[in-house]
Amino acid sequence: MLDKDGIAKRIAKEIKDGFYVNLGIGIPTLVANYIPEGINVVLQSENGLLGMGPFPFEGEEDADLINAGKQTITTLPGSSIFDSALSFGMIRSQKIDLTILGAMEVSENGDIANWKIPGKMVKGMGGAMDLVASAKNIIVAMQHVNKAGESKLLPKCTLPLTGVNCIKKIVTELAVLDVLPGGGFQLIERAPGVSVDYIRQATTGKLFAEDNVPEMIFD
Amino acid sequence: MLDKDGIAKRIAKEIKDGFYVNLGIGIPTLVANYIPEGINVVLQSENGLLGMGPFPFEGEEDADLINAGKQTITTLPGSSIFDSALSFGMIRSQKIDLTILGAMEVSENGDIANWKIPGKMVKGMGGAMDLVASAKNIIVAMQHVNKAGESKLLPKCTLPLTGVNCIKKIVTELAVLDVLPGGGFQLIERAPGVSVDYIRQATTGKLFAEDNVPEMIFD
Amino acid sequence: MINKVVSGADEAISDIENGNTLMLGGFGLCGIPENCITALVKKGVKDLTCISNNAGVDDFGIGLMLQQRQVKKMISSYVGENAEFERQLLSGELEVELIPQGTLATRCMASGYGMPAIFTPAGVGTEVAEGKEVRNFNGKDYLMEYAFDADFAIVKAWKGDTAGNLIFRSTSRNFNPVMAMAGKITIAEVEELVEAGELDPDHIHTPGVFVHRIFQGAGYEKRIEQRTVRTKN
Amino acid sequence: MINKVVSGADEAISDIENGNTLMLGGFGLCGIPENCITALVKKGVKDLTCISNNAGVDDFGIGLMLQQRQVKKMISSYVGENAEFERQLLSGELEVELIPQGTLATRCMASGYGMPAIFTPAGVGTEVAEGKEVRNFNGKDYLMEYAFDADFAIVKAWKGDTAGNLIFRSTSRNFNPVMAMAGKITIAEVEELVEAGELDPDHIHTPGVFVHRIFQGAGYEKRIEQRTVRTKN
Repeated sequence: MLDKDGIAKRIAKEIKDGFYVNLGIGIPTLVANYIPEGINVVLQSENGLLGMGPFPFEGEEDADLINAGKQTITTLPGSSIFDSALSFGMIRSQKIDLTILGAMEVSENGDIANWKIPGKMVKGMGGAMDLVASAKNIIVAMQHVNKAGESKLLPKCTLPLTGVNCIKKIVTELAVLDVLPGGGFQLIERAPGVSVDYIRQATTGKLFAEDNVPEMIFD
Repeated sequence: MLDKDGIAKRIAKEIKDGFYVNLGIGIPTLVANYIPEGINVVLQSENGLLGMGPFPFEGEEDADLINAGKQTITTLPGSSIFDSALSFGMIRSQKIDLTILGAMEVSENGDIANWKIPGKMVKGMGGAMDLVASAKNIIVAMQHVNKAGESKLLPKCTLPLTGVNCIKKIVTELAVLDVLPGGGFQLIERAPGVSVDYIRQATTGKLFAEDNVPEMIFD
Repeated sequence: MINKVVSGADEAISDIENGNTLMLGGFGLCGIPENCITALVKKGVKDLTCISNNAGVDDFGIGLMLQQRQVKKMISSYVGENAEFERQLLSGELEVELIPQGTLATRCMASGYGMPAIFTPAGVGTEVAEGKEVRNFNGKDYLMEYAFDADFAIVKAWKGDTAGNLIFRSTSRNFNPVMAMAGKITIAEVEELVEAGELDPDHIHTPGVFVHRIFQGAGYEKRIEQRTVRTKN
Repeated sequence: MINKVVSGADEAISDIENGNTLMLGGFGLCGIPENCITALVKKGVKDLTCISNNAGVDDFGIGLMLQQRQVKKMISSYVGENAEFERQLLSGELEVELIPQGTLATRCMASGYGMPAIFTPAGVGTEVAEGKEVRNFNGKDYLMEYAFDADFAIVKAWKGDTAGNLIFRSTSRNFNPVMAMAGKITIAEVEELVEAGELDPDHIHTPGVFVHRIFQGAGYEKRIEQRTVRTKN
């Protein structure tokens, strides 16, 4: 079973050389720490930056330079700044190769719910609806089950949707799963020491698994 | 009867302090020479410039700095450069207070034709259709009659239209005329020495004239 | 050149009235018009509709206007950092309309570009789509979203000149340029105001034609919302 | 950072094929991609559809491609400066689609912004409106115009860096940034190519994400179409 950094580390393997990537808040942010050596990646922050760097050194914070999570950050050589409309323009025109974000629920047909729980204070969708509606490749990073022990991989989302038919891949503490074009979750890899049966029990949506589903390999 | 500079000079009196103005090719370009002292005006060139200045001094031409007529120009202090989309964005959102352009024909209801003569090589409408469709205030600078001696102020345009119901005012070598909201040309001023009858003969469209139409006054 | 300079925030916002719709630039607390917000609180104008990506924090930004119950309605994409906001929302004192961030930005831009409506796929198939026209282009569904209509846009820039030209600094640019284009009246406060001619025309982000009033602000706090750092080793 | 540098114009355009649709930046002869045009003439690729505000002059710019009969169709707003163009048009060798200049620019922008269509009042009530959807917003009619779909966009910038970021100079900016956003593949030639990190991120007009290939051009003629001057007295 993976911890959050393990999930981030596994997702980082999906990033290819030359990718422009948008990382959501939470586990997705951690992915930046595990991008393999020699892979050139540009991180987009949807508040208006391409070429996001690491956090600043103490004392070098700049109030004018933050990411979409409102954290102080830095820029890397070759970065560019733009306004919010152009930022979502490049998202909408699919110039961003990969979006990684968290979710409360994902359904068999790739629907995602991650912004609203009825009865709770709604904070807003931020840029999530724009990202999931436009990105050509979306990976969800999340826990396989919620705090109540219920599966977050469902036949149909129960929470208000963020986007429909958009999620392609899910990485959890238990597994890597693809969302099949015809519906259903295809088990691609198991976390070290986790059995297919265990994953099946934690997955309420339809799960497809080949005979010998490999364990994840970390270098 | 006015010459081209006279028409330009008369139109210049319509420009108010603080106006952003777009000047078309031909007589409209001459208007810039007659903007009264103490009137602050910013000239827009739709290829992407606010704050257009006069032609450069000989030897100081810059191939990268031209107006919409492809002429070498200069910028004034406070000018700004932008791309073609933003240029027409500000035109469309009516940030430009006044557009002055030439015409082949204007109709009683403010339609304008100025881009195409059937049977002749068509060069294109350039930015004229955008300008006339969006500007809140448009003045046409033109000769009252064409080379064949036919009126250019008509009940209905005979040439392909550039825009409909958009022209508010016309200044010719003979007169200043307003296009009435209900249709028809209201004679506002006569050129020095030109009679109302003469103007009426040169105007095929419906002409309204009060009893004592004043002569134009130039300072 | 046309001079857009006013004496300060009080003069700049003097004709904002109860019930007006305001756009306010900024992302979180980054790039917000601090001086104008202070002046709005002082003026005590009420029943405002505020279009702004966020609603500030309890004691800064739009949060200061919320404290004084000056806001009737917020139109935002994310409002999570404000307890007073939550209290007013749950008690029914405050109305909120949540909009996808890209839709918010593009509806501002549409206004500045004179486009009455735009198409975006954001929100298709969700409750955001309720009551909206859905249109299919090339096999993909889009929502038609309308341009915003705001009485005033209030933005914060880094530098500006007397002709109203604006230059923004780093990610404090965010919503400021698209809102600057979209106000019936646009008010810009800047950290440094210079004479027309001192800014390079090629570097200007917002041409002066969009800005009606400009002034040099004072005492910028530029509060950091999430101070995240690493340590040198 | 991702490196977008190619060796030169020949490599940059090597996969452009007969029948492709190209966007070409520039306004008149100002800001045109001279090196790529030379390379396209050399390559001899044919049956091109060219989206460009103008068609060059007889012996420069797109005029050079017209001379070689490489262009099947021009999509422009104004094509008045070119006798060979007129000859081919009248003889039926060349097809031309004339579009209002703002519509042309906005259809490029729409593509870059991922908006399948936009609304503009330009051309309402004229022959430009024929066959197009007219829609009324707030009492005013607008035409619905579609985003362009171009195989390649070829632009010219002043400075660029290895990450593909572009800065334009003066009015040679014109259509270049909106086309740079709109190509399936975008090729940029620049007068000066620098290392990533040498350009101020706040000054970049076109972020590198839109640019797929970049190279430093050579031998720019930058011909002036209408040399207008005044004399010192």
